[in-house]
Amino acid sequence: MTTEILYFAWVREKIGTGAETLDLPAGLATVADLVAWLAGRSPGHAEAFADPTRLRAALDQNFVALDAPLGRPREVAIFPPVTGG
Amino acid sequence: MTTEILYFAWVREKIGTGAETLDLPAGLATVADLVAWLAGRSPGHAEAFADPTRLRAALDQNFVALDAPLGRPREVAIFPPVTGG
Amino acid sequence: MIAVMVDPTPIDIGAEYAAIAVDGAGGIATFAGLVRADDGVTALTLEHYPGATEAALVALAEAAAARWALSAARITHRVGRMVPGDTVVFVATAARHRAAALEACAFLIDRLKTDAPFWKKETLAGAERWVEPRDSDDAAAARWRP
Amino acid sequence: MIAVMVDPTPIDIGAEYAAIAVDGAGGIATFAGLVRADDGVTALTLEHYPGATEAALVALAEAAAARWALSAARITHRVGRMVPGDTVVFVATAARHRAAALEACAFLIDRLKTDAPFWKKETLAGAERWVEPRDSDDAAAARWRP
Repeated sequence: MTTEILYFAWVREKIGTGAETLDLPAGLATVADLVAWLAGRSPGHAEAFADPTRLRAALDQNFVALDAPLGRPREVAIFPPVTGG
Repeated sequence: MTTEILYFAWVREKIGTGAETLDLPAGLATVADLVAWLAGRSPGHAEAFADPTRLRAALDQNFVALDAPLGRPREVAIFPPVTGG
Repeated sequence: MIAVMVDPTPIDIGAEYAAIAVDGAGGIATFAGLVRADDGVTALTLEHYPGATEAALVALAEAAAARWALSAARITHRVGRMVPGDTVVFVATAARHRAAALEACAFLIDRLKTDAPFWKKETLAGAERWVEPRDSDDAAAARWRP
Repeated sequence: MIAVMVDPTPIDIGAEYAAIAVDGAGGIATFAGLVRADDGVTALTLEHYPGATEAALVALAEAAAARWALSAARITHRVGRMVPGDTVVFVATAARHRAAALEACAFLIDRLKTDAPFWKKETLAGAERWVEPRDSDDAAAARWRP
């Protein structure tokens, strides 16, 4: 099963793409584990994910803390804190 | 010296006019004294001024309590509590 | 920039909005009060005290501009006969930051209800009645006392 | 009646206003957030999370309608590139009574700043920078917690 990973704002810019479809390895217990794994994919990923305190995430469009269980989402989004309105 | 007396809302309707120019007698110390004197001018005035607690006033467009000193205003307005907006 | 108007012509929301959107404003708050058809009301007639009413609105707008950092404040109040759905009053505030615009707008409409000489008469079932002042308006105005 | 829209086209205030003025509303409160030219900002670019952003706005509007007695709530948020003076967001609430409309409008704009996925990038002196979240926005949103 593949997972759609979405990036927004400067996370997207540093990685160089807004979306990638990936086969996630077994053993990723939390969102933070996924972020750590993604950081190894490229220097851009590494830079985007260097400081996890600056990241927020959503699993299937539900906002979660980075220490939330990852489960088996179809869509994961990783992004900075929001600054809208 | 004459004084312009203005009436608004149901005070105006009961009296039958929105303005009258009057020579005020000596001895009216407060706005309430003026109201009591005006009440004697006609049955309409008497009805309009029957319950002074329902009246508000302005002297030269400054809102005052009925027990305020009358002084020698050029314009006195007598009206119900406001209900705008 | 303070502007007040009391006029029998219908309030043009588009024109009001264009007038408040001054350079530099980061936030614009507005409030419109409309005639409701409560209890079968078919018309509302507003009376004011020419001169004194406009002065009271200017004083309110100046108080708001002094208390909050406003770049503009407008109060436009209709008088005369209106029907349900018509806009009776339109208050607009502009400020660099949203909290100032929002609070000043609420202040102006609350205080306007108690501090400006307007009187409302309702027409219903062919009869007319003057609206009585409401305690809730006094309470709303009182919460802005310093 | 809840309506939310996230769109790159300029916000048409007149159309927004016409849409919120529903039968029976006694008060309409609105707030517009505009692009400011602070620090020489020449453009602002808004990004959102399609689907999730709209859902977050609907959830906010439903929360407001449940907490206050609203007859309608609208949130229209622009995305893409804007210049100073452009309207970024327009929030409008309609209710029978003014306090409900005013409070719900303030609630929506405060919570929208922290609860809806939008990201702002400023262009100034030819360079671009992502806007950092502000503590004051968190504080403004927190005051609505029950």
